[in-house]
Amino acid sequence: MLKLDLDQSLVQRSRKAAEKITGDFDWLFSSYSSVSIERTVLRLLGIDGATDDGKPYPNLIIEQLQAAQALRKGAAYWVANAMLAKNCSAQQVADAVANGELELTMLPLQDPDAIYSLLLKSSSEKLSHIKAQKANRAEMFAKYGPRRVPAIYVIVATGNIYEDVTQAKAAAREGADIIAVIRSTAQSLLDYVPYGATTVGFGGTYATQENFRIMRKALDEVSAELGRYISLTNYASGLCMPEIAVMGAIERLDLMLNDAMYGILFRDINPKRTLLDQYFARMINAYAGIEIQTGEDNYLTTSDAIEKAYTVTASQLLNESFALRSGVKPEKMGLGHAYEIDPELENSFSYELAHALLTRELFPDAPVKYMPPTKFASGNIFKTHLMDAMFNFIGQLTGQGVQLLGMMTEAIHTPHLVDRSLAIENAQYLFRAVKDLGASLQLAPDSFVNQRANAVLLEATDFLERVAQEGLFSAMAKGEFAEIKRPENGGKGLDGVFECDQDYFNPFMQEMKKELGL
Amino acid sequence: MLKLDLDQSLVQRSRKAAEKITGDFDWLFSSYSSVSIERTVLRLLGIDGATDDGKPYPNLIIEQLQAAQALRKGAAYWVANAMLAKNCSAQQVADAVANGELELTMLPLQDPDAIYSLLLKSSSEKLSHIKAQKANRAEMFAKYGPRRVPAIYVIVATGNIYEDVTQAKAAAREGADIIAVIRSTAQSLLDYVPYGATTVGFGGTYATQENFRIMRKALDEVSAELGRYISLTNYASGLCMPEIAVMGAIERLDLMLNDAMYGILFRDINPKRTLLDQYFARMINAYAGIEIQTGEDNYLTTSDAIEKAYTVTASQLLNESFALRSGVKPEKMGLGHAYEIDPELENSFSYELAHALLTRELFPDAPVKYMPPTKFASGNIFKTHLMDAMFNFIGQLTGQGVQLLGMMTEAIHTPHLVDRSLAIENAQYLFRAVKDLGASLQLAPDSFVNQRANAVLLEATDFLERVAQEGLFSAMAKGEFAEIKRPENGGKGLDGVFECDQDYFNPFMQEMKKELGL
Amino acid sequence: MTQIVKPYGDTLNDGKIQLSFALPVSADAKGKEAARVLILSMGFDEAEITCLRDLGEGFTHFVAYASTNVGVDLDKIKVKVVETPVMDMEATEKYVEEHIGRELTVVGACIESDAHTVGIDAIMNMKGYNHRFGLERYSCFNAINMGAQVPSEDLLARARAEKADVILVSQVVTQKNIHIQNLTRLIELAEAEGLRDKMLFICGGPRISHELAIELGYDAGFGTGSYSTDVASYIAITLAQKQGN
Amino acid sequence: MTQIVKPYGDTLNDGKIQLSFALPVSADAKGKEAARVLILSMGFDEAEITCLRDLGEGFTHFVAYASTNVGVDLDKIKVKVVETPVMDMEATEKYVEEHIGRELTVVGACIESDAHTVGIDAIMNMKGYNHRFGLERYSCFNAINMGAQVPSEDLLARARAEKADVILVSQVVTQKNIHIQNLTRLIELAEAEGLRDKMLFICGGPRISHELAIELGYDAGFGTGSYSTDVASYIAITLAQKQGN
Ligand code: B12
Ligand code: B12
Ligand SMILES: Cc1ncc(COP(=O)(O)O)c(C=O)c1O
Ligand SMILES: Cc1ncc(COP(=O)(O)O)c(C=O)c1O
Repeated sequence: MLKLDLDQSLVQRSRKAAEKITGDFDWLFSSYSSVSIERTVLRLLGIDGATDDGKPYPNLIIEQLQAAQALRKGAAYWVANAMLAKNCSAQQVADAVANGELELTMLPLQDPDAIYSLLLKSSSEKLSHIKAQKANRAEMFAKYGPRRVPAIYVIVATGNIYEDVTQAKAAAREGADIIAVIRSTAQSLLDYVPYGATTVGFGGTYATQENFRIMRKALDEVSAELGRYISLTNYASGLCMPEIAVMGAIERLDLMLNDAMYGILFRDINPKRTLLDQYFARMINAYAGIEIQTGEDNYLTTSDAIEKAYTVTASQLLNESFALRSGVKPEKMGLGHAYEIDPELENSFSYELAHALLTRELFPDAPVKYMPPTKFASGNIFKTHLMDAMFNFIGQLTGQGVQLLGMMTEAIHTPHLVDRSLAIENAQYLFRAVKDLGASLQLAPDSFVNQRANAVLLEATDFLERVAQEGLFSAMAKGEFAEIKRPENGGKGLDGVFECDQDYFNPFMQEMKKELGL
Repeated sequence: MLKLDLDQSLVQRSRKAAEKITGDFDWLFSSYSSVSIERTVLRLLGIDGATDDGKPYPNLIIEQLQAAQALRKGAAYWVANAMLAKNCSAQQVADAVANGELELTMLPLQDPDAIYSLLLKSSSEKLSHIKAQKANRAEMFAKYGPRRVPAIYVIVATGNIYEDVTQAKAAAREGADIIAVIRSTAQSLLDYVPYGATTVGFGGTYATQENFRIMRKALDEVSAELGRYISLTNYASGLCMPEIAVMGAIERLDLMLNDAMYGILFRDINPKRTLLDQYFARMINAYAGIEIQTGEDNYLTTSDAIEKAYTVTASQLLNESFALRSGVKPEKMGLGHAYEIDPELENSFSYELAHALLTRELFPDAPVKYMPPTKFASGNIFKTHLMDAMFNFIGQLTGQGVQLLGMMTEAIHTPHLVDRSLAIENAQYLFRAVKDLGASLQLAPDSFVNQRANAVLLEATDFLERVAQEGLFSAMAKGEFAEIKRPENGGKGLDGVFECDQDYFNPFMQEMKKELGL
Repeated sequence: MTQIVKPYGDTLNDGKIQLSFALPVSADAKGKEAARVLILSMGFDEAEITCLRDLGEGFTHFVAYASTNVGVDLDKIKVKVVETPVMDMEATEKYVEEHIGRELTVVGACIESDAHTVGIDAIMNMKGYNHRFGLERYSCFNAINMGAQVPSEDLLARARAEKADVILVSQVVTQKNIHIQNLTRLIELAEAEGLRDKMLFICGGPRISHELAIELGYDAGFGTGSYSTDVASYIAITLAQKQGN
Repeated sequence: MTQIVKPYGDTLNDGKIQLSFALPVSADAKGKEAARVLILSMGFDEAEITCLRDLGEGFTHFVAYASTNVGVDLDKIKVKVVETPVMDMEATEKYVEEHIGRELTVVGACIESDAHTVGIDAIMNMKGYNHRFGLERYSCFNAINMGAQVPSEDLLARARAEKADVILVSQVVTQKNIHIQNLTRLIELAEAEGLRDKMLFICGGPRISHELAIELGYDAGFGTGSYSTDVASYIAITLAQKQGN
């Protein structure tokens, strides 16, 4: 077996530094909330729908409460108050707000105990639905057998959810284990979740609850036909992280892109907003048994994969530590890594082997999300196909968790039907060819691969220790991550973050924390 | 480093069996000759040319001597006799025969001592040209640096030597180290070598001395331009094995396809004729410093590559042993092996790794000729390109000597310009990516790869010991090689074999044996 | 009713096609434009050159994506395919016993310059191919495989001598359409000798289709991925029908 | 004189091309024939379907080789290319000093929905790309990189404010020709605001050519594989010429 000889003291030091860094955010997690967290609470209370011009009811309600300076108590309180006052359901409350018939803060305040007990009751409804979905998934895996390792993950991105369904089903039949519906570009930056089934998108298809439902239904059908459970994934990161997480939990998505820092670094979303939102979003994922996936690949598409290899390791350790604080189990942490090494480089394969093994061994239980070559993919489809083969080789050899298949047309267009099919053929051939090769091999003493992995780990450790000392926000402000400066109070969405009142109440977070043992 | 733990007793047993098998042919090598050997002698005496309808002068002369029942003394004797009698050059003798002016056996017999000393003198002329070519080659390698390992070997096969030149030069510029001009199909079966430059061929271009010259000149030009010596190779096997060998020696080919048994098994050429011819042909190659290449790939294109893996090993050991008897040094033995494993098979890569390592370690000094997937190449060019990548991976990882690049259109047509270029790109990418990977790896104890290699070696040993017991000719007659029955006195070209007279004389063989220390 | 279909990239009828080719032009903006113009001249609508690679000696390799407006009407596509059902070895043996009642003689060869025997061996040899035994193993066939590079004359002579019911011909090499020439020559010789109607003529090879075989005057043709079972069933059923059983 | 060239496989003018595409047809003889007919209908001469693969959901993938009779006349191919010679950083700095004698202001951005900054960064950033420093490092430029997803209005406003000499625009996403829309919008706004003739407008991206840039009303365009040196030299020489130096 290929096994690194990692310097265990570095492993411990780097983890400790990561814990220190993430541990510094208790103040944020315990006494702040955000508009997106509150909208998530509304959705969990059962509120859905949008106005004719597309504004979602959760957004409407939150805006009303914000305008009334009433959000610090938490949205749950006001909705429950209205439910009691009007003796109606949460959805009816929302409808009334949408019709302009109801100003929530104008209603007479009800008995707090009644409010809290109503909230505890209503919260258990949606939470049991989510638990049922989790049980559903477990049942199907039990019936059809576990996912292959690495799992075959392909994207669909036509912009039209119905075309996506055709392409997803075709891919499933050819062997895909996981379908990712790529989001329309920069949905991260929308401070609401679009509503309903959508047929026009840009470089992808909007993440909406209805789209989730349509695709999950199609995949359930094809799963039954094939006797293999086909997983579904989408993107949570951005200004709606917890909302999309909860939509995924409700519709039984199986994995969810959810990086603790992606929004800050790559989408210029405010650091506080992002960390706060990820905290609750991941709790939801943990509760729903959804595997999270992180976006370390983004570091390498912008910077050099050799020089900045340590930033991947550092980010993985931070993502791990943040995830643990939200109750995510290691076996549900799809930490990211990517094969982005320049194919012109001598020994590119050996470098990548080192990096891939490092990720696997630092996180032995994590179903690592392994991203294909994209940056050096060129219009030469034949060459790109070969680079993807090397990627598939390493994926199988080192037992990565999820193989995000590369497409030979990566540098040209979002995948055509043929491209995806050839990508699956590529992976299946490679996975078969080197199936048990790992068992025949081991690393030579003092091998380059081992040295390289330890060198990267050392750089990551030094880096994390530096950040631990100076604090994450300050390090980000200085541009120490991804070479971009992100000040604590800059970026989008800061105005959606608020400090909670003494009597702020989020019944779901309370319940989930309890069940997750946090 | 990847190193097998081969059972050394098997290594010794198999080699001993091979020696026993090839040692049984002293009777043939020491007292027989063939029309092709005699034609070779004529060419070495400086005879060239062909009649208007294409019959080469060497064939004319041999036919005259055969008709006169005079060949058993050797052709050299008669030509020298004529040269003395007419006081002219060998070529003038040939011209006179061609014009119908001269009947060699009708001339008065000259003083035998004068004949022998004339022959010794004339023989040293062509032999010094050949030695000069060898020195030329050595000089160029010294000047430009040695060939890369594995060397990049590509074929040209348009049928037109001038189109071949264009394609060969393009390939050289892109990185090819060795150009093979594939022969027009079944030239093996011609009992003469076509004459002059040719522009029409079938699945390849005729091997003629002029074609050799044209291509060598073009490659010398491009070598000088690139500062890299571009080697040239062609096929000797068949009914003209020694003749083509000598043409290659004269025109400075650098490698030569020359398998001891290919003609017998795959072209139904008589076994005696083939073994006899290869004996002299290889001596010429040895003398000229030409690297021979053997055709073990042919076993696997017809039979299953796993089941019949041992036939490759057995044939390699026999080719080695025959080659040693002709004075070929191990470092000039391009023994053959091929990546012909079904890509649908699980662990195809591991099987191939075992087979490739076995070849490398049994013949550590041999510049192994490593053939690409052909049988399972399909019209799906994208898949074939991937199979070729795996082949290139193993070639570099195990340090094979010569990589005969696979083409993604293998199942479709002889290579287009683009196909060859993409094949070179494929090899260069893979060679670079896994350049020093071997140094980082070793085999796990009790690995499948090691077990498999030893299992193949054991089968080969058993097989060779059986053959040693029963004799090569008898085993071939029974169909024990390549599943085809080849009786000792069947096949083409038997009538060209004859037993020599007491006073038979081949001045070249004598001289070469001396210099090769045989 | 017409049913026009077009190539599909990611949207129905978007007409997307990938192309790759070499041109004797330089690897620069002018060469690239030449490639683009060439694609447009071929009638494509959009042409995106995604890659150009210098091949040396004045040639450049282009990879391109383009859309075509051309469609094909599926209702106008008629293909001749072998229509007999496929039976396994036992079923075929039983069928021949019941419907024909005697052993059938099959003579096969790879004709003329062609030495690729693996294909015909796959159909005929005892040991078979991909878990289907070859015709030699069938009790209902007297299968004679003449091997490689058999002159058409020899094949016909042997078939006549053996009173063959079926002739199997393989052609793998197709350069300069040599297979068409060889197959045509065989059938013309057979006609000249009066043998054509006395036996079934079946050909096969990677570039052979049933359609092409019919066109060349054969009874049937078998391409890539054919098995002995396909051929054996076809022979049995067709000969039985010919006899009116 | 005309100089017609055709695709080249292994013989001059053989017209050989490789194609790959999907059709909404079944993966069988009929589908294969449909693919063949499609290729012939597109005007190709010979069409050999070398591979068909079932893609599921009623689609089939075809790989084919075909020959075209269409050629392209090289003498009719005219391309507009950036014609200024390429100088290295020092040479450009010296050139600007000598011929212009002041710092030039360059404002760059990845406009509208596009967030792919790596390309424009390669041209502008201090650290540069493939061993060429970016414009920020040049002593002769005041280089301002506004980054990703910059609305055209903001870019123009900044350029006006900074009295820019040059505007650099990057467009990487090209789906549904969004880059054409965005680039056209920017130039129209510039014209409306009377800025068009006050500065050089340069665009770049993997699907941008100089030709296309000119067509869209820009001064120059730079595609895949461009370097800061290309752009810097172009700017220096063009502005010097404009000034009549
Ligand atoms: C193996 C092989 C060889 C072996 C053949 C060994 C042997 N005993 O057959 C050797 C090494 C000898 C060889 C030599 C040559 N080969 Co070759 N060879 C191949 C190779 C790699 C595989 C062919 C094969 O065995 N396929 C497997 C069988 C099972 O498939 P199949 O033949 O298609 O048969 C199936 C069907 O077609 C059908 N079928 C076939 N025949 C028949 C007959 C009947 C009656 C029926 C019912 C069905 C049927 O059923 C079979 C089972 O499904 C191909 C490339 C490729 N991957 O296809 C090149 C290939 C066929 N060879 C080629 C060439 C050019 C040659 C040479 C001319 C090269 C040279 N210059 O020396 C020589 C000459 C041989 C000659 N005179 O014919 C070219 C042909 C190009 C073309 N399209 O014309 C190819 C495509 C390689 C290439 N790209 O250049 N070759
Ligand atoms: C890296 C990358 C990303 C990164 C971008 C990070 C960043 N900070 O830039 C991230 C991950 C954020 C990303 C996101 C997306 N991407 Co993206 N991405 C790529 C990728 C892999 C590489 C692009 C790259 O950096 N190339 C390297 C640079 C150096 O090359 P270049 O841009 O061509 O620049 C050179 C020249 O063009 C020129 N140049 C460029 N600009 C300019 C400007 C001037 C003035 C001049 C003179 C020259 C010049 O000079 C440069 C140096 O030579 C490509 C695929 C590929 N391999 O090309 C896809 C790709 C461009 N992305 C694509 C898509 C669809 C997206 C998304 C929409 C996906 C989604 N649904 O989320 C999002 C949305 C982003 C957005 N809003 O624009 C598609 C575009 C399809 C198309 N043709 O329209 C591609 C082709 C991938 C694919 N096959 O789907 N992506
Ligand atoms: C972690 C993560 N989230 C989200 C996204 C994409 O979503 P958006 O384009 O809306 O930011 C990516 C894309 O790479 C990602 O890596
Ligand atoms: C050893 C050897 N000699 C010669 C040849 C080809 O020559 P011919 O077709 O004339 O037999 C081959 C082809 O595979 C070969 O392997």
